[in-house]
Amino acid sequence: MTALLETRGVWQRFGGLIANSDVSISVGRGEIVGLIGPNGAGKSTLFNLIAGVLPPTQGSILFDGEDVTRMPAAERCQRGIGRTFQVVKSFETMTVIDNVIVGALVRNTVMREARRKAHEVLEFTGLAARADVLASDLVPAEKRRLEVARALATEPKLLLLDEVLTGLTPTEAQTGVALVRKVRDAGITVLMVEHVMEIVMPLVDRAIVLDLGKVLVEGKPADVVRDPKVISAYLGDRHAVGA
Amino acid sequence: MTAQAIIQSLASGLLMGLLYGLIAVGLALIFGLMDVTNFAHGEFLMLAMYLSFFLFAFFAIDPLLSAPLVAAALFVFGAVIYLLIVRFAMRAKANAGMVQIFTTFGLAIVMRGLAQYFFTPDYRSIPQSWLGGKTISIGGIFLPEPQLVGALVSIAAFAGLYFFIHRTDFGRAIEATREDPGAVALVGIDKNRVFAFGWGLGAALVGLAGAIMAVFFYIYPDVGASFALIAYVTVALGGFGSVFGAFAGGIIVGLVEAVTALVLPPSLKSVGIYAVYLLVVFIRPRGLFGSM
Amino acid sequence: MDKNFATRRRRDLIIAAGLAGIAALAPLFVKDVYVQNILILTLMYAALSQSWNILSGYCGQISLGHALYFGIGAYTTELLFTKFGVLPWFGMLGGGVIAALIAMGLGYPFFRLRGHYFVIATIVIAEIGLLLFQNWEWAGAAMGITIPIRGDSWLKFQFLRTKLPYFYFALGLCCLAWFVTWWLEDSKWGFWWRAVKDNPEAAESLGVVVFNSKMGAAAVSAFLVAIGGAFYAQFLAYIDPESVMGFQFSLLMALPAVLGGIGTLWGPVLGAAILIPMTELTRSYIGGSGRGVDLIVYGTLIVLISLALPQGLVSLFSRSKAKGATR
Amino acid sequence: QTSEVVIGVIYPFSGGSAQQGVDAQKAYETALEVINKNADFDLPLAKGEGLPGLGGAKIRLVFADHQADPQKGRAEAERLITQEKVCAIIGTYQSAVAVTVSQICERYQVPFVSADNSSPSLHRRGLKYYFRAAPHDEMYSAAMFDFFDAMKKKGTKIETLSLFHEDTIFGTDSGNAQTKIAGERGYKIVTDIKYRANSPSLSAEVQQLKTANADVLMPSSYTTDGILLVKTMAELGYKPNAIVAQDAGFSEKALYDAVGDKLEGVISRGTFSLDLAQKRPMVGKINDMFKAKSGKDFNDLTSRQFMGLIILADAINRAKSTDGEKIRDALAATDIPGDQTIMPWKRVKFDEMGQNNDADPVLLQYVGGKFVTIFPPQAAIAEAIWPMK
Amino acid sequence: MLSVREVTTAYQGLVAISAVSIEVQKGEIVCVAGANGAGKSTLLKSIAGAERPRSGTVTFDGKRIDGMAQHHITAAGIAYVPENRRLFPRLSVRDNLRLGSYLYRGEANREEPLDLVFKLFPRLQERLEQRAETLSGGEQQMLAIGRALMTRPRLLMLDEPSQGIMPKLVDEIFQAVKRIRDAGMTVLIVEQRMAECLEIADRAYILQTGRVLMQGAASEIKGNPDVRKAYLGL
Ligand SMILES: Nc1ncnc2c1ncn2[C@@H]1O[C@H](COP(=O)(O)OP(=O)(O)OP(=O)(O)O)[C@@H](O)[C@H]1O
Ligand SMILES: Nc1ncnc2c1ncn2[C@@H]1O[C@H](COP(=O)(O)OP(=O)(O)OP(=O)(O)O)[C@@H](O)[C@H]1O
Ligand SMILES: [Mg+2]
Ligand SMILES: [Mg+2]
Repeated sequence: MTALLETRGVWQRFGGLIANSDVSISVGRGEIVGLIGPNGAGKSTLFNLIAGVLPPTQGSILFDGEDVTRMPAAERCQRGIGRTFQVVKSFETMTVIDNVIVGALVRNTVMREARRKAHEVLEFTGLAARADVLASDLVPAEKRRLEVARALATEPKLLLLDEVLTGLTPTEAQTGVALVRKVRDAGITVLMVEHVMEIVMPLVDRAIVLDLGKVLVEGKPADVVRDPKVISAYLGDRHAVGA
Repeated sequence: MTAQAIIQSLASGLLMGLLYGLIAVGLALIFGLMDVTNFAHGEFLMLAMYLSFFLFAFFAIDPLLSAPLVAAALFVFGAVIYLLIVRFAMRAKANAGMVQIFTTFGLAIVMRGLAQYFFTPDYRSIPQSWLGGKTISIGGIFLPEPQLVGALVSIAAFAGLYFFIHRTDFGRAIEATREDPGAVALVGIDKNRVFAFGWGLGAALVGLAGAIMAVFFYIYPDVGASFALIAYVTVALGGFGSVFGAFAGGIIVGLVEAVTALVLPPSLKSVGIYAVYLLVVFIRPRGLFGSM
Repeated sequence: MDKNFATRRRRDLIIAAGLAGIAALAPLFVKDVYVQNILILTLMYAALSQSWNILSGYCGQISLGHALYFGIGAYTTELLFTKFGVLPWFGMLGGGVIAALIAMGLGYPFFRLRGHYFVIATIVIAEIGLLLFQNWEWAGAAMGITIPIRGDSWLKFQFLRTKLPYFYFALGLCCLAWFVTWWLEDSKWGFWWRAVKDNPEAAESLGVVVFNSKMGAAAVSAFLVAIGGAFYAQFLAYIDPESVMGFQFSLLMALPAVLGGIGTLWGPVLGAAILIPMTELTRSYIGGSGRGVDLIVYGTLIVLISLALPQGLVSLFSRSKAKGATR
Repeated sequence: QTSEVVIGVIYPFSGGSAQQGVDAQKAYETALEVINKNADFDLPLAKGEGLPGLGGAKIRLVFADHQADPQKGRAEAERLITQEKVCAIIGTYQSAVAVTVSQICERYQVPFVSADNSSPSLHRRGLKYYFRAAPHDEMYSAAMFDFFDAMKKKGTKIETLSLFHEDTIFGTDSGNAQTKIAGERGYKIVTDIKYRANSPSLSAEVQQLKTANADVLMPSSYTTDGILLVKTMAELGYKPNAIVAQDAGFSEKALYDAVGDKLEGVISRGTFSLDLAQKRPMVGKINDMFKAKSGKDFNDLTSRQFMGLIILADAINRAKSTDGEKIRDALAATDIPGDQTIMPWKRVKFDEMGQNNDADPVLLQYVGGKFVTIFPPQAAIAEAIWPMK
Repeated sequence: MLSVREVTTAYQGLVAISAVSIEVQKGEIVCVAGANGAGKSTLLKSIAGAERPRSGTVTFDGKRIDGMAQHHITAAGIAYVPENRRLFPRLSVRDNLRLGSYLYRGEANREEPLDLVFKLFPRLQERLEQRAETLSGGEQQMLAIGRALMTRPRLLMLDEPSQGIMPKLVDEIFQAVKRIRDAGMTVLIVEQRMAECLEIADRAYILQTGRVLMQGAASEIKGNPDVRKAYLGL
């Protein structure tokens, strides 16, 4: 079976700065893939390219067997790419449930259906109790959860999670990890960015490390954390010992 | 049409453009840089013109001499308006923009009403002043002195504002306050002081414009209406956040107006200005030099 | 399912029906034509503002150039009527369709613009429209168009002896605009619009085609406003560019929604109910002095209302519950 | 018997033309004083107090603000008729507002006296209750061309004309009338500039006028644009041979206060002249009454407003009733000889459309800070100075 | 140095922290931990003057600062890095830093702390002309801390500084905090990564639903079995 997502030699330049250079990765169906790498390595930029916020300077992106390189973001969402934003972008004047309904409308044109779906997703993500609160009144951690809920409501095939589990106590993070597993079990492929190794490493099937816009290493999490290049660029010595 | 007539048109257009720039420079600060909508800009101008007029009528102070006085008075006025009204309009969480539009719109109506109440709706003008009616002729091209002085003041005002915004900490504080009024306290800035000062300065610049305008334009409570829209277009055409943009915007507006009047019926000359605005933002959605 | 939500929507509908019913009976008690005139204007501005609210309140594209569509509705109707004998009812529809098409045509370049750039573009385009009509000889230029009086008739939508038909039409238009808003509010479009207003980038990532959403809102909004313009022309029986396309109309369409609560279902109606009578009464009863006192009073009220209730008059109703619960 | 007769007065009291409204208010109050109090003038109703035909009833005026908006004008007319129970309405300065106000008056069968609107189209709409005692723009324009013809006979070169008019009803109507007559009488219009009222700048327009340099410049502008026009002409070094203005701004004190020094010799059409005071002393006395209230001399607008109310009151007096239809009939039967007015008119008598065709316009020239009548010959007290200064 | 007594703060009537008291001594690093929504951020906001406490007192160097305007509190020597950073998005990195030293404008040595900032976060030096909004998440965090240092605080308050920071840098940030303390500042830090935080902290407080649940020396807290279970995930 072909990969669900594939990027082929993708470049992204911002003026003189190269945020992604020749990035070729692929994500198979049903996988949870971790995308890690130093701050400013170009992870969020790659997400933007996959989700269609901007077209890559060079290279192509294939999703579900189709070339989506020039496809607008909205259309990619309809094809099944769901994403969250690292700097959360809630619809601030709308309630939590209404935020999620917007996502649900992609596949449910009947309002009643969309609303039902949205409630379902809120239950699933544990936000049900906050359904009628304005998004602007949520605390940061809740807003990140709302990002996930909204993206899930679009019933994606591929879900891009950009640091949604940050700012949680380890105990809370475990709930988050369980949630991601549940998502995968529901048949959704996950590509996630996360800096907290204790969370990502046990969770992902495979890890891709970006550094300075390039793919540095790729492989099983256990191997990746031992890779000296990864340790020196990203993890630091302490984690080398820890891992 | 002779070459001389065309040159004359362009020269008049350029002078007029600098004058539009002068009227817009205060707006470039308040609206362009501070990002606060001020629908009463025309009425600030009206107030400044009346002040010049009364200083002339009662104390025989020439508008050129009284310009600093008028600017100072407008500074106080602008700061007070900010502290009494605009400050509260900016507190709105959602649709703060609309709240600003309508509070300042209400303010504009009140100012016109007050002007009519106190000054009567009569048309006033300053018949005799140092510059009034004087004109220089260079090879058959006439350059009216009030506009020439206006042009110089305009250039000076823009240069001053540019320096102030880009070279002083206060200028940066103004930009920061615009970006996030709630965050400037984190670096020890009092947002109200900064913005009150910004409003004062913006109004003071309108005061200068009003003093120059009073030399050759008539004065009545609704006089601001003639200039307000052009001032907005000037700032937006140049691009929000750019002092130089507003300056260039003014010159372009003046020249376009002059050229349009050569090719279209003059009653349509502002169509030329508006069309150029639409064209520019169609190609560059942030105006010519805008950063916002 | 969501019982709260469903009951709220039903409650809105019932309240609206009740208000419309009461309004429909108003002429039984209000015989004074001057007051009737105020009622008609109030209903008309409520309808216009409700329509404006669709594009600017819900979808967040602040337009201060809706006078263009108003004028187009008025001019289409009257040009068709006086030049070609087309009944105003068809002219009205035609005007609506033309306005919607123009709104969409303008959407192509305009909807790329953000914030003030967009607002100024709308002001400017309406101003261009005004100037063109002011100079368009065939359409009467500055002289305008006087609608020939042919006696009371529903067919020609013309009534000299009574204002009631105008009243009921305005009421109908107001109900229509309200109902369209009510209906769209809980629809795909309604959600899309609000999403686009709050965060276009996030909306796009959730499958919302931002551009199309704006186009939809612009078309509906312009169509309804043009119907209002056609109505106004028939009601006044005389139009000229300034009196149907002037900037003051653009403001008067926005003002009720802003004062009442922008982007809310009830804001425009509430705002118009306060603002329009206030406008008329201050002018009529203190405007004759010639000293500008009416302007001072009117302007002060606008400043005070928008400062005291930045979220609009509706916040008096909706917030009171939440506040009561917590304080 | 009624002790009070209420008349509605509709003007712009706020907005860009508030000044005209406020001046009009003073003119009407002057007329009111003449009517309601005993005055020794040879004017209808001046002698004795109030309206003898209604048992000495006094007139009361109700002022309403139309803000230059036809809709508001109409609403105010309706309010005045139904709430204030006015028996007639007078107004309105802006012609566009006169259109809707006169329609409402027609509908309620209340006479409307169009005191100062000069658009010719107004009286041609077949309205029964519309009356205008003053000339309209075609009459005014004809007078100007009569004057040109006379000057030409005397050997003055007048061949080319520049028109300069604003883009409102007033400006357009005036421009159209001038174009039409010029064509009929063989004058060449070399530039016809329509400009946007209240423009921030007129330099492009003046540049074109200067290039054309016609024998006569004929502006139709209100005060604001008039001031700007004259200032801009001076700044651009354009000194026209002659200016013959369609009144409006060119009869306003404010304009001469501002730029009078540059206007020595300007000619304006009008329908009033203070010169008349030499022949008819009451004109001077009434002017003094007005001046006491407003600080200004009567001008073309305010004199028409004054006269309008006198004529209306006279008709009500003769109708001996406040019934609209009776007043209308009385107005239709009006026949006041010219010397019982403050105007240089032959008489006041309305045709079937409500227009007084005997209201002769005059041409006035601004000389030495004053207006002198120079045309028609029977009213003239001086020869025209041509070219101006 | 800082003493918070019985502070209660509420949002639109909803109490977020109630009667919280904490002390910070000069030269200490104090860590505040707790679950999501426990009120940690609210506590910092109440000290910084971003929220006005409903009751209770806050004293800094013996002076009462509750009720003072926020910018005055900053000027008094408390720098606060909020959770959402609040950078000036369309201004450059350079301007953001320069605004940090606004209080010292006109002084010759206003740029003094810049050395420390660049030493801690060399990345910022490479990005001086870039708009703050285009920085990566981690870079923004560095800038926020850097800007706060530019105000030359005596007390630095950090709200979850490790959020979104790569592991290598997390350690560096905690080391930086130590260095900042060694440079003479006092630090009050809110963190979820208690393990790392407790390593450098002298004392710690644990908040639960708006109240102080536990307090004590860092080592003590770290050894507490309840804490290990509930907050360290061990
Ligand atoms: N619009 C832009 N203009 C200029 N530079 C940009 C822009 N967007 C991102 N960058 C730069 O590109 C680089 C990659 O940024 P990106 O946000 O992809 O990093 P990241 O890997 O997600 O980092 P983090 O883990 O800190 O979030 C950064 O150095 C950033 O400053
Ligand atoms: N702006 C606000 N409006 C209303 N309620 C708020 C607001 N900010 C916080 N709250 C509420 O106050 C309580 C405490 O919030 P606070 O942000 O202080 O928690 P926290 O401990 O910092 O959580 P986190 O670990 O998620 O940052 C929460 O219940 C939250 O819902
Ligand atoms: Mg990132
Ligand atoms: Mg927090």
